[in-house]
Amino acid sequence: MIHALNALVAAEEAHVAEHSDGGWLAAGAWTLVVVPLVAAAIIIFVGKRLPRKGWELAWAAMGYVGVYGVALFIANASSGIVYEQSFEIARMGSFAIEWGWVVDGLSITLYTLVGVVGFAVFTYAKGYMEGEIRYTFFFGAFTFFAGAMLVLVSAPNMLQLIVGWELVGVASYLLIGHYWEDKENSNAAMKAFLVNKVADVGLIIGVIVIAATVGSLRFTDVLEAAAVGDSALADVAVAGGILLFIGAMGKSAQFPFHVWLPDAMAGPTPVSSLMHAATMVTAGVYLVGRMFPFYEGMAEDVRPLIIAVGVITLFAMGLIAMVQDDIKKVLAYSTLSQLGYMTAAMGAGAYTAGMFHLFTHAFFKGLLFLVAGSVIHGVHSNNMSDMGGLRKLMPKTYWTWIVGTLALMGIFPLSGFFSKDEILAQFSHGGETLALIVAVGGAFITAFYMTRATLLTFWGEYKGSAHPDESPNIMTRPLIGLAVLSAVAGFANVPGVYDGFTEWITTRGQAILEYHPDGIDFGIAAIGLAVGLAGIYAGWVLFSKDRATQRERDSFEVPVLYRLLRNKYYIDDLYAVGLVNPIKGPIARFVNWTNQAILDGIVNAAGIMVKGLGTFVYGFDQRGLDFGINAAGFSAGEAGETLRHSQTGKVQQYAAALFVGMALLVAGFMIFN
Amino acid sequence: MGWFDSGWGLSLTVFLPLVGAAVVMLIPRAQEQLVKQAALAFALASFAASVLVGFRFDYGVSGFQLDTNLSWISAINSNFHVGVDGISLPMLILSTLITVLAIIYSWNHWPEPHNPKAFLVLILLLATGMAGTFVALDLVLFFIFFELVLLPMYFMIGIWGDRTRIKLAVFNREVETRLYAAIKFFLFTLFGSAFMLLGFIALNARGGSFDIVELSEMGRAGVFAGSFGFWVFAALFIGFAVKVPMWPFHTWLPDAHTAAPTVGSVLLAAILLKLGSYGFIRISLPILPEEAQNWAPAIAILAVIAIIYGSLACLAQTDMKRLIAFSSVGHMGFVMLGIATLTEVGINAAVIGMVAHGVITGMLFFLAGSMQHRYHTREMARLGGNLKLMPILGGMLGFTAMASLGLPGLAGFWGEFMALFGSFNPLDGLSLGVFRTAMVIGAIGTILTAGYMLWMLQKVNLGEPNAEWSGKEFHDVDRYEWFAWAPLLVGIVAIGVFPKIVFGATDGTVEALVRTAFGG
Amino acid sequence: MTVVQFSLLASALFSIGIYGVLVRRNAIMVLLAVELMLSAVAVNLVAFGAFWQDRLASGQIFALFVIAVGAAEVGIGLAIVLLVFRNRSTANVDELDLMKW
Amino acid sequence: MIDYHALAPELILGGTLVVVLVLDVLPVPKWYTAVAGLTGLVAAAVPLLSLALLESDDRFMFGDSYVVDDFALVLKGLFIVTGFIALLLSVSYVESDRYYQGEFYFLLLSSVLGAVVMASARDLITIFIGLELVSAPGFLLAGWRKGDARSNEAALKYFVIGVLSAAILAFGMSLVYGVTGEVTFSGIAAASVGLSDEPVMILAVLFVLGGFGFKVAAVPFHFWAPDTYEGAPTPVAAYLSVGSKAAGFVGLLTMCYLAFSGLRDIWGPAIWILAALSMTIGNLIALRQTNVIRLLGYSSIAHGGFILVPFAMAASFDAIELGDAFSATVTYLLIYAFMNMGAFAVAMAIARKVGSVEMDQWSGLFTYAPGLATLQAVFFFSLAGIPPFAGWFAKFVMFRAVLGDSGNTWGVVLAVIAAINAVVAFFYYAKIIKASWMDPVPESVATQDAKRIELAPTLGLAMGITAIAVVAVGILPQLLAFFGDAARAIALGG
Amino acid sequence: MTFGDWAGEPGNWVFAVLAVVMIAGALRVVTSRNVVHAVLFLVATLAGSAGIFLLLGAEFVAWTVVLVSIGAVVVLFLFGIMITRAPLGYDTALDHERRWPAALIALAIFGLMAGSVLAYFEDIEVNEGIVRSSDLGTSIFERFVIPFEVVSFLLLAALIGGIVLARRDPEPEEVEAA
Repeated sequence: MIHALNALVAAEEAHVAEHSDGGWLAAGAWTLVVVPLVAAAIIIFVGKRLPRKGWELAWAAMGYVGVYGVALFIANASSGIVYEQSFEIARMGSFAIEWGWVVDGLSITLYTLVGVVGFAVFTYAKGYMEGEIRYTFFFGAFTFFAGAMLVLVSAPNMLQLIVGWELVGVASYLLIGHYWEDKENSNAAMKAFLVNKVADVGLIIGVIVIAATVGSLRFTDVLEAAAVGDSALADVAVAGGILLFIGAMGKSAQFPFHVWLPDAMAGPTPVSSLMHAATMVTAGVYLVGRMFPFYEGMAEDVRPLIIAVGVITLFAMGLIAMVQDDIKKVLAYSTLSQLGYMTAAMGAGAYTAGMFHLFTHAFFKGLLFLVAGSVIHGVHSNNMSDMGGLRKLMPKTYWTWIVGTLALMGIFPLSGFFSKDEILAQFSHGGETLALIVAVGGAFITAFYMTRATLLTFWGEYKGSAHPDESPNIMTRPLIGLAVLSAVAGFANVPGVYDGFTEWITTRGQAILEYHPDGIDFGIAAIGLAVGLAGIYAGWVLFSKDRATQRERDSFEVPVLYRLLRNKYYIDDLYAVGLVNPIKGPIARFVNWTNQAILDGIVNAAGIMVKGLGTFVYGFDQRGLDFGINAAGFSAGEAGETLRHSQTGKVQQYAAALFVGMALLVAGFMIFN
Repeated sequence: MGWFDSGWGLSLTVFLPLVGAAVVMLIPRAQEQLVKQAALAFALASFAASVLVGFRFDYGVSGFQLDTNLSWISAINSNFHVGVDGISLPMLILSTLITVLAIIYSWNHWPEPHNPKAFLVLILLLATGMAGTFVALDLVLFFIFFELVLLPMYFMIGIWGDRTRIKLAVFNREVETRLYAAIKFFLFTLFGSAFMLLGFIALNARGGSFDIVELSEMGRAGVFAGSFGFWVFAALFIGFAVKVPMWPFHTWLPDAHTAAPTVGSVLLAAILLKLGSYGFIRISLPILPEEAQNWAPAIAILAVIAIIYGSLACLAQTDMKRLIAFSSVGHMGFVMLGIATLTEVGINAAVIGMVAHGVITGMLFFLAGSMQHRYHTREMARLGGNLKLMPILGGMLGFTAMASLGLPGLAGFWGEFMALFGSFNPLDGLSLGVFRTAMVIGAIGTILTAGYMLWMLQKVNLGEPNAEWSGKEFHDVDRYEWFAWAPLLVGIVAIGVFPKIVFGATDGTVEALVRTAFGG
Repeated sequence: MTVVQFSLLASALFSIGIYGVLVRRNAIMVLLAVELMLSAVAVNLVAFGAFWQDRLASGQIFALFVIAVGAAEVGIGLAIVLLVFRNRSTANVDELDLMKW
Repeated sequence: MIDYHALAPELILGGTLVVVLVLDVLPVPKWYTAVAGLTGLVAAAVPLLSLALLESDDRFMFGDSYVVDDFALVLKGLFIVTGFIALLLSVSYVESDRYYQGEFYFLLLSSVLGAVVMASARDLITIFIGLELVSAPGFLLAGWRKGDARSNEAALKYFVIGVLSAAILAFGMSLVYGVTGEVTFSGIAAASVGLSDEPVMILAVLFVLGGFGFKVAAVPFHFWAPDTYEGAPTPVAAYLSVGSKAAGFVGLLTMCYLAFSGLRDIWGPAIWILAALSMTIGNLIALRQTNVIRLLGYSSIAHGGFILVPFAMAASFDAIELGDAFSATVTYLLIYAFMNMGAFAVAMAIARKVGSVEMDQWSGLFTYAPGLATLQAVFFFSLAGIPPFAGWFAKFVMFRAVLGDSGNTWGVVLAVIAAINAVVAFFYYAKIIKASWMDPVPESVATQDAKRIELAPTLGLAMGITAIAVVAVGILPQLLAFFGDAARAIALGG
Repeated sequence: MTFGDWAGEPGNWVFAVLAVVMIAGALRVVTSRNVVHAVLFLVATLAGSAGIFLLLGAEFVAWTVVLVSIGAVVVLFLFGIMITRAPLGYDTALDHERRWPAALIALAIFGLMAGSVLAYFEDIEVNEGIVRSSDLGTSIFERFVIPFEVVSFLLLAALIGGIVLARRDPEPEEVEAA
């Protein structure tokens, strides 16, 4: 592959040379990170005293990020930008630990996503969270969440990436567990954190392996070393690549690390929205994107793994989405599936396509979650079995949902169509036939479960007990905004027509060696669209009739498969039974037992032994010959007091011991000297 | 400031608390307020002196500074030789700081049986011992200070410790926790230090000096090579390993930490454990560099066992303090792993790990103590919903627990990450297989660490409060607690965000140490 | 006369004294045995003194001192025996067992 | 021409004895005798200083059989200080007339005189007689509580074992004389070169060792010690465990290093065994004690073992290492004297308060007598060798001496045994500390009464002197190490 | 040296007689069941030792033994026996039951002593000394004056202490706690 792409290098280098250095706007991009973090700190400490309980600060911070991101975008849209700045925060000999920020196409895309989607979500959250417990703290943590993501995105080196990576994790822990009075919620939060932590181990070791080999933590240095074919790095490239990817799998919830994401729905809906759109789950894809030249070059042997993981995830998780009753879970599994697309795309060498899908997905998935939240807000239930018929009761919500759904399904001309199509086209081009087939199947599944969700939620009769009404403006306006973006975002990159996004996203310090199609592959596009429509049709057929119960409505039920899907392939149970419970239970108890009984036992036994020895020696000391003779079993008479008195006196025992000792010493010396 | 730089600064830091102890002893017991004020004043003075030492310290130089070398026991050629370098400076300041905080915290948290005077005298004695260990450059002096901390801690645990009764393994009887823990603590440490002393004396016999600097030079020249070095290292190893504590010498720790009064636990965790790892860095490595390389894999293996073992044991605890205590075993495992790599990165990691563990675990014990103060129990099963009853305290607990599990951006991260980093590329000649395996296992240990910390948080902080607390008033963090804790919380963030606070001091020294001792 | 025969005699006396010390119950009898041992020492010393033809007569002087010390010891011993006897009405050493564990 | 300056301490002490006796029969208050005794001791210390400071040469008298050198001066100082403290303790103890104060002081002082003589004695006769003068008053003093059967018993046991060992010692000395024809140490040393394989020499040396072994209560010659300490009046026990024991060590030291300098192959290993046994058995048994005085008895046996440790490797030492061993022993003795006297003093004081020396009766002492409890901790931890109290330095020099420069295997083994013993020892010292600091006050002790009981000022003075010494030496060991160092010359000059 | 050589010297016969008397006496001292007899046998042994001293030319020592040991010490013993009301006739309970261990110990020590002495001194001759009493005096007062003075203090201490301990106090004293 490297050889095949070498030809492209020259052209790409020329491209790289064009970019600007960004000026003051890029130099000040550190504020993107600092503002939300500082805002978060202020909200947590004094937010309650603010007029709007801290929301205003959070909102303003996100607004700032959004505006700044967009400004960066606009200012550099024509020329592209690569800017990187690092400050040393520690140094060990030649090895520097730095803090900095990178401003290039990739990171600006993410800044913008976080800012724009975040702004929408924060606006919406004001309405959604009104009156909820720990309102202020929620916004503090939420702002921190966004800030942490920005730490990650802005990282010019792998260590800062890890920092942001884990901060995102802890922020998600706080947010998912927001309603921690319920154990289920705190369990979900823990699960999210721990599953991520497991994957983080891969990331951390991967970073160590790579950074220690290269001697630098900076992405630019690593990618440079990879580009020049540094032999030391080549030795560990595959291992490092896999390890980094394990980290990415955790954050982007790829199989088998996906288990945390559906449970993460325990958090308030705005959290889900942001988490699934712009922050957190995109981190993994972002990391692979950031390291793309590495995966494309030195570590290309890892790519099959990446594709495989992506493909499995996109298909298997899509299937689960078909049987969910909880509307948020449907969306959650949908996210997993879409992330599978992105990952598989990255694996297939389709950097731009993957990032583009990430870009469009952020808008429509953010939107869908907000809509779901709006519905939940009205219905007071997450379950679709409590919904139905909301189309009339919540029209704005309904129509924005439809936009988002169609975008997700990849129906022309909404954004999902373009990005998904591009991935399929890349699979096709790269000869990843299997991936292509599965991805197409995934598109059918997507369309099917979204149709199902739409019908169950908005069509038919209302079955809930609450009295749903359209949500307030503060919630619906962000919906509309995001709906617009979901609708049009696809036009940012139409191969052959307008490839602005491609230009933009490949403006990096390092050349991105990938294939860029010259135009839309209409064959693929047609198949994609057709499959999507087929999915809609299938869903319509099965779910258009208003059925009374969930079981009846899932009339496509195939008993074994259905149970398998409802139980999420038993993976969660497998983890619980096979890993978590043993460690928490018997293994931990065993270790503690070894500490208490064995190690302490040895210590205590040593103590007892010494004491016992003391008793014995004292006995011998005090009763001397009697003791010795009695102990040796030579005692003639009754043991006990009488013997002690009659046989020898104490003083004489002392004397005897004295002489015996003397004699033994003398004899011993005479013999051994 | 010439007088300050020529030994007075360090002497003041070390001995002001001792003077304070004497002064406090002279104040009548009835004048409690005066007793507290005097103790605080002396602790603060010592802290100020140590901070001033920090300002007078030249961070560009790797040798010992502000040193002095006075004849002390000429009969055995042992001198009052004190000085600081980049490794000891952070520990010195940490120890004086923690002392001050401990006294502030004690202001209104008196464990039974009260008696602030005796308690404060002990803290001040402890302060002298701790600070002295970190500045001593003479083995005998080091030994004295090293041992000096034992007595106060023994009394602190034994008198003010936990009075619940526990059943002892093998022993067929029950005993009050404090009594068992106190004697166990002392015997373990004494056992270790007896061998350590033998090692010191053997070094003196061969090298003709007790001076750490001179001995280090001899060590580099290979004076202590061969089986002699092996046995001496073994003796020192026992002494330091017990103190750290390394697995399997750790069993005193859970008992001692659990039984000690809050302040005692804090001082134990924050400073006392570091005396052991500091000893490795200050004495074992430079004086016996060859043996250090022979022993390094073993140390690494034990360190990794400690990480996993400590974490797993944590998962089985029901007592909050005991859980935190076991967590120290794991965290010190990372410190030892860093030391075992014998690299610049690893040893730097160890030092920052020591500082961070001091700050974080100290804070955790403060919090656990305050919770016990309010709930009168440490059983996690009874504590749920703390965050609801005391949001600030609970928040602090959550924050500190996060720091403890090695969250990046907070202090605990650097020690863990850099230790793992170091063990990927240990010193040339050390077994890559052992160290890289250690790295992977250690990294897995971080998952377990996160696991038990979150689990502890869930049990203690989250959920609905237990019914037994309904209707009870709990006052959230009070004034003294704020004063005592704020510096630690700030420190956790500051070190996490800007580790140069520590690395800036240590790096040059560690670099020189590694270069001269191991040529690496 | 060989020096060894005196020394053997002394050894015999000394050993007999040891036996007496070990088997006698009565404290005064024990003292008698000690007296035997001391006289054995005196025999030894005088014999060796003669053997070395010591100009300073160290052996004889030492023997004199030993005899003097023996006398003093007997005085002290009897006083103690009397004391014990007054309180306990016995002079048997094997009945002294107040201080046992 | 007799060198009166050199003999001044002995002469002053002898004079004091007479004065005490005279005062005792004169119709004056009995405490005059105590004052006279104390004054005499102080006065006896003056010529020590003048000898040490003004005269640099060693003084050899009576055909080298009596020598006043730095070693002798240091040890004489030790004996006089010990006597002084013992006397202070006694004053508060024998307040009532029933105790025959004058005679008591007289006997105590004569024992001190014996010890002082021993420090200079350089021939068999002098050292034997000196040792007897140390012991004989001890036999009597042990039974001084005439009405107390335990005291009688203590005296009788001490006496029987004492005269037996005297006989053994004398027999051993007679053999030494027989083989060498000399009574002065220098003569014996010269004549015994190359005799270390002779059975008779082995017998002689070991008999001598046994005789002194009784005095220092080394296992297996230790049996009398705990019983005697327990039964004897406490000040006497204190004196026996320190002064009389130190006298035994002086005899052992001088005999071994000066007389048997060519026989190191014999006494070195023997002392190795005695040291190991004494440390181990003393400590193990002490673990089981509940009576503090008895515990101190066993602890002093163990300390005897520690003091013997530096000798143990003498066979393989060169001159410098020998010097180290010598000074280590002397240093240990000096430190031990202060801390053990202090421990007995504080035990007396506490016994006065609570009326018992049973450990469990001392429980909770800290709550009503914190000062005493603190002093108690100081002394007992010093005995355990915990810095910053003087005991650590004693152990330190002991370890240093036994390890030597070469790190002989047997030396290392003994050092390890000593190290483990130091840990075991801590356990029983801590047991007492635990009782008085951590346990609740038992019902049988009325704290209000205990608080009201005043302690005699002399007792306070004794505790004060020893406590200050223990702490000061612990922090600045050079204070005593200087003396130990001064004494080393004797091993080098031989 | 043959037996003949040995027998040819009259002193040896004297020695033999004295030795037999002494050892026999000594054995009776430690085995006699009558306390008074035991003391009298001690007299025999001490007298024998005086004879030995005379044989070796140590006249002063010999007469000192007679005066001090036989004259004073033995009388003291008899006083002691009478005051402590020891049974004057035969008393089977005078010894412990366990004699054999004691005998074994004594024999072992004798064996060690005898063996080593024999091995070293073999058959070296010893002659009658040439020490006169005046030599003794000179030696004591020039060379051994310190032990002499010390012994005087020892005797004084024994005297005073003995009196204190042995005298009967007017009334039983209160037993004071340790």
